[in-house]
Amino acid sequence: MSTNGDGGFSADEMMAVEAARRVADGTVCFVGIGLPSLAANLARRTHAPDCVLVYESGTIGAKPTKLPLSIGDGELADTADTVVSVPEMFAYWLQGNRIDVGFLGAAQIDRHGNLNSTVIGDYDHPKVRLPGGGGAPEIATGVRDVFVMLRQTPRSFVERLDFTTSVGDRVRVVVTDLGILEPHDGELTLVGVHPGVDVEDVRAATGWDLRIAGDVRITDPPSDVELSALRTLEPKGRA
Amino acid sequence: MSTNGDGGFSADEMMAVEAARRVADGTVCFVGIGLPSLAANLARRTHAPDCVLVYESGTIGAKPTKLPLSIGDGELADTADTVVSVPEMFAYWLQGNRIDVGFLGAAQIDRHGNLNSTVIGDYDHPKVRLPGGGGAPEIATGVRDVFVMLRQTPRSFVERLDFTTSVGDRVRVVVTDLGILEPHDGELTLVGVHPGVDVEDVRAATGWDLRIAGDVRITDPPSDVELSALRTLEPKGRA
Amino acid sequence: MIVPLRDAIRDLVRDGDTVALEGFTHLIPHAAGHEVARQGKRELTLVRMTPDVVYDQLIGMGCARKLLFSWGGNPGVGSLHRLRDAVEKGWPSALEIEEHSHAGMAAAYAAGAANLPFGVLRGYRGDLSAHTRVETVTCPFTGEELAAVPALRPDVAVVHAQQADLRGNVQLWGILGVQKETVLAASRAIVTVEEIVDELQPRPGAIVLPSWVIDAVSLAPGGAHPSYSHGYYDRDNDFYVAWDEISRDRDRFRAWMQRHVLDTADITEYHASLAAEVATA
Amino acid sequence: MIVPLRDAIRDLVRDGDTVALEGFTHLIPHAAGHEVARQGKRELTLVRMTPDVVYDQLIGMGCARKLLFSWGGNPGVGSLHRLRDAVEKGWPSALEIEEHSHAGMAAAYAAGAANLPFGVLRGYRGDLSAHTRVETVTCPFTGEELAAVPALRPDVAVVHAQQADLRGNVQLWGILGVQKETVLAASRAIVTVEEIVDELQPRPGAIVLPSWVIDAVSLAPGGAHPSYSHGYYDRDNDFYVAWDEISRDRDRFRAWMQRHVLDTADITEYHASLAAEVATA
Repeated sequence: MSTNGDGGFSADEMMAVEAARRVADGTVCFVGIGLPSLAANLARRTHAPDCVLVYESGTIGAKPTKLPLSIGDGELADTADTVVSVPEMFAYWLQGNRIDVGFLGAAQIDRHGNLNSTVIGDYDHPKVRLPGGGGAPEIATGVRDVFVMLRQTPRSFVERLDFTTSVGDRVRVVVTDLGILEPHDGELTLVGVHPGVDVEDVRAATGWDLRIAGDVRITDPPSDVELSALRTLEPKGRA
Repeated sequence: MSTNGDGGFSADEMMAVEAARRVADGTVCFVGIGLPSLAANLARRTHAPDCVLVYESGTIGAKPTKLPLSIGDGELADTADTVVSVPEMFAYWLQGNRIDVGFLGAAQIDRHGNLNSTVIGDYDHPKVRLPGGGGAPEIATGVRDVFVMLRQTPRSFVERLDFTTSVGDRVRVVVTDLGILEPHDGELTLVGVHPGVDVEDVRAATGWDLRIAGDVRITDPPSDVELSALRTLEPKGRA
Repeated sequence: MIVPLRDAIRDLVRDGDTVALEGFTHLIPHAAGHEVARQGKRELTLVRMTPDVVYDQLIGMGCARKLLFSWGGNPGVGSLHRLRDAVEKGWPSALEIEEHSHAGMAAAYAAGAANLPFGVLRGYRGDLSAHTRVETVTCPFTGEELAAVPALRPDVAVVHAQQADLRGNVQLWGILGVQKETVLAASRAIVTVEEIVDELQPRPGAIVLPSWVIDAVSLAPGGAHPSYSHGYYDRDNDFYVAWDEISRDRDRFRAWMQRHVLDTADITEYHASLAAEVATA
Repeated sequence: MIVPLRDAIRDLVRDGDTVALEGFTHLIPHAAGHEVARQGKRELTLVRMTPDVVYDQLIGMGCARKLLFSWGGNPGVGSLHRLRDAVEKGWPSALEIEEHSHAGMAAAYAAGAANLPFGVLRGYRGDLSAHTRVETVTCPFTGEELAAVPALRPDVAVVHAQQADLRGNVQLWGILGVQKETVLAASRAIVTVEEIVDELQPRPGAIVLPSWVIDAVSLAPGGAHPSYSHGYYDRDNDFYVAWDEISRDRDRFRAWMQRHVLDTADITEYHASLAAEVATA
């Protein structure tokens, strides 16, 4: 797995740490599986012990001790404050505006933060049929703030999406393996790069003419505390 | 409390027994408080041990040992197969067509089985403001068969309702303290009288020109089994 | 988070608010209702599927401008005399009513909890549709016409529960009514509880309301009386019967409210006052 | 009421039916799905929010004509290769898809359970609305436009639960998913269970489905594998990873299905067959 320079941490770890740092204590997070789950759980294990993890499987206030492999792992229900049905989760909790932050990933993103997790190529004659939107379309419009986590390549950061699975109105930040993008006047703009990454690397990894902020800061590398918390959470084989 | 002749049973008891006799075993009954609850519980205690009592408070499969005074008595929840929320009860179970028989009472009924439990006099300037419809409007259209239980007087059996709380489309039988009415071609018709009651008594107690069936049978009086089951159910002071 | 009931009502219930003190025969928030009366809140729009004794009391004390309801009686006993007096004779003040069916109100609360502007149901046949806020929606797939009710979004939800933990998470069980929907539909939520425990032990049939959907939790043991709290105490059926007499007469009603509610400071004094009356009877 | 799974599938699932084998990562009815494959049911419209391995198997075996879904992947692993092969290359036969979002399907199941023709939600922004059955409804009170989805009313619901009692009442707990709505929305319902007990002991967080909303209950211990049954066994995460390899190749997939499903009589033989393979590996 790729690492940035010789920092002794992986790109995934840098992404998870940078996303976790943006979760304020007490935040109610709607969490999907993989990196978002890693980031949200890391936040809860470090600076945000009272952030609330909500998984779309219906578990509210889950406190997993290890990173779940699926959003439905039994430990999520065992450690939750309450478990509700999936229809209740989407109607009363997500649509009901009870969620502060929702994490999303995707196969493609455009400069406006619109995401594609549905199909590559034509919808009716797809080159690659992806799993689909799942909860994403209504997460993107139901939470207060959307955090996107996505590896940055010209094939994922595209001029035009093959399909718009979810809209970018509420995207506040995009954390990639290279840096940090935030919307300025509705267009994603590079505001930070990770240690060992040049602005030109990020520009080259972007399928559109990337807007660069006046002052691009360099991300703080993961602290020992963050890394050790992260590695107690990660299942064997990841990172 | 009135009794019919010297049968040694009250008019309420006759009504409850006659209604209970119409509950087939295994029937799912939506039950209100008072006489309907008495009738449904009596059926369960006698010939219909597998009839299912559903109270609008959310208790499904309640098995009370004594007659509840309110539809929300704790024993209903303690003895139920499951308790659901009130919105679920009305959406999934009543509107969802899961109920066979619904019992209704009222202050007024007309010849078509339409019922008034809302107001006497003008709605905006009522002579008597009654409690209102509660579950009745959707019980009347959500269950397969509506059983009405109502004491028969010219003031309750009226030519024209002051207010239509629920419609009579699904009314299959009206059990009164005098006899039994069933709809023939959409008009309630006297098909039975209780012991000691004359057809003329019933006609005199009806506010419209009552249609009488060709063969008006005489109701079997409550059996000893029915009466003893009934009296173990009834709280002190009733009947 | 966990505050005295007096402070919760003072800070979260404002004159003119739409307030839903919910409870479907079980866990009726009487203690909170009494505190609303003590603080003399006015011009309230009271919302409840089954307004019973506590709403009879608030209406008789002139706290309400409007009542939105689906069944207004004294369960198992008869009429609510203060409600009738207000509707029929405008005493102590005129009371506007908006009447619905149980199914309609349940759908309206669920729509409010789901942040939808209306609820859909098969219902409202009969005369009520001519006297309340119900419209028709047409199914875009089948062309069927259904009833639509406006979502209920109270300013304040008030419910009673068995337990809260030290962080303000609430657990209630037994008959659940429409309490979860009421809390989630409202802008502000007050929960009174029988007891506060270190940690909630999950119970069969229980629902949990996390602290972050609640604005205030207040300890009020016996706070549902004359209603009941499943697992704590039974329904005081005799009180409901007695209320029929107490509430029939305006002066007797007012004297009762003065003695047992206005002249008591909280739920503890209320229960002591009732006990003293029985003792001297 | 309580019948062998073979009989339940034979009598209640017909070629051409719309069948929802539901389960949201937990309690996925694999044993029932395998029996559908053994009996070679054809032309099915398969409905599920999260079709995963069991639907990959049924699609690869040519049982399905259409798939109605909202997320079709191998959770935590990647793609479903049999689903992709059917959609991208029409193997073994063309598969029509009707795609929704989770929120849309949840609303559609709830509408079906409530006997409403459509569900309402705030959603379906983006391109999907141009490719699926979603319409607009206007709030008659506010004028707001919302999304409407057609109610889901499957011919058959199939779910897995932990327990049934001798009368066929079912209890399930842990992650509840959309199983109650699926059963109540369907014309016929089959429930497989881990065990049959004399009497159900109420559990925290459990839901109960009374026997009178279910057509058949069948004993299938281990019937959720590779999914899990909360309180009975854990999710076989390694199997989901292994499935990625097994399902990539058409011949390897068919050989696997032949050995472990078609050549086994029931859930017990299926587990024995998997164990034997591990032993000889």
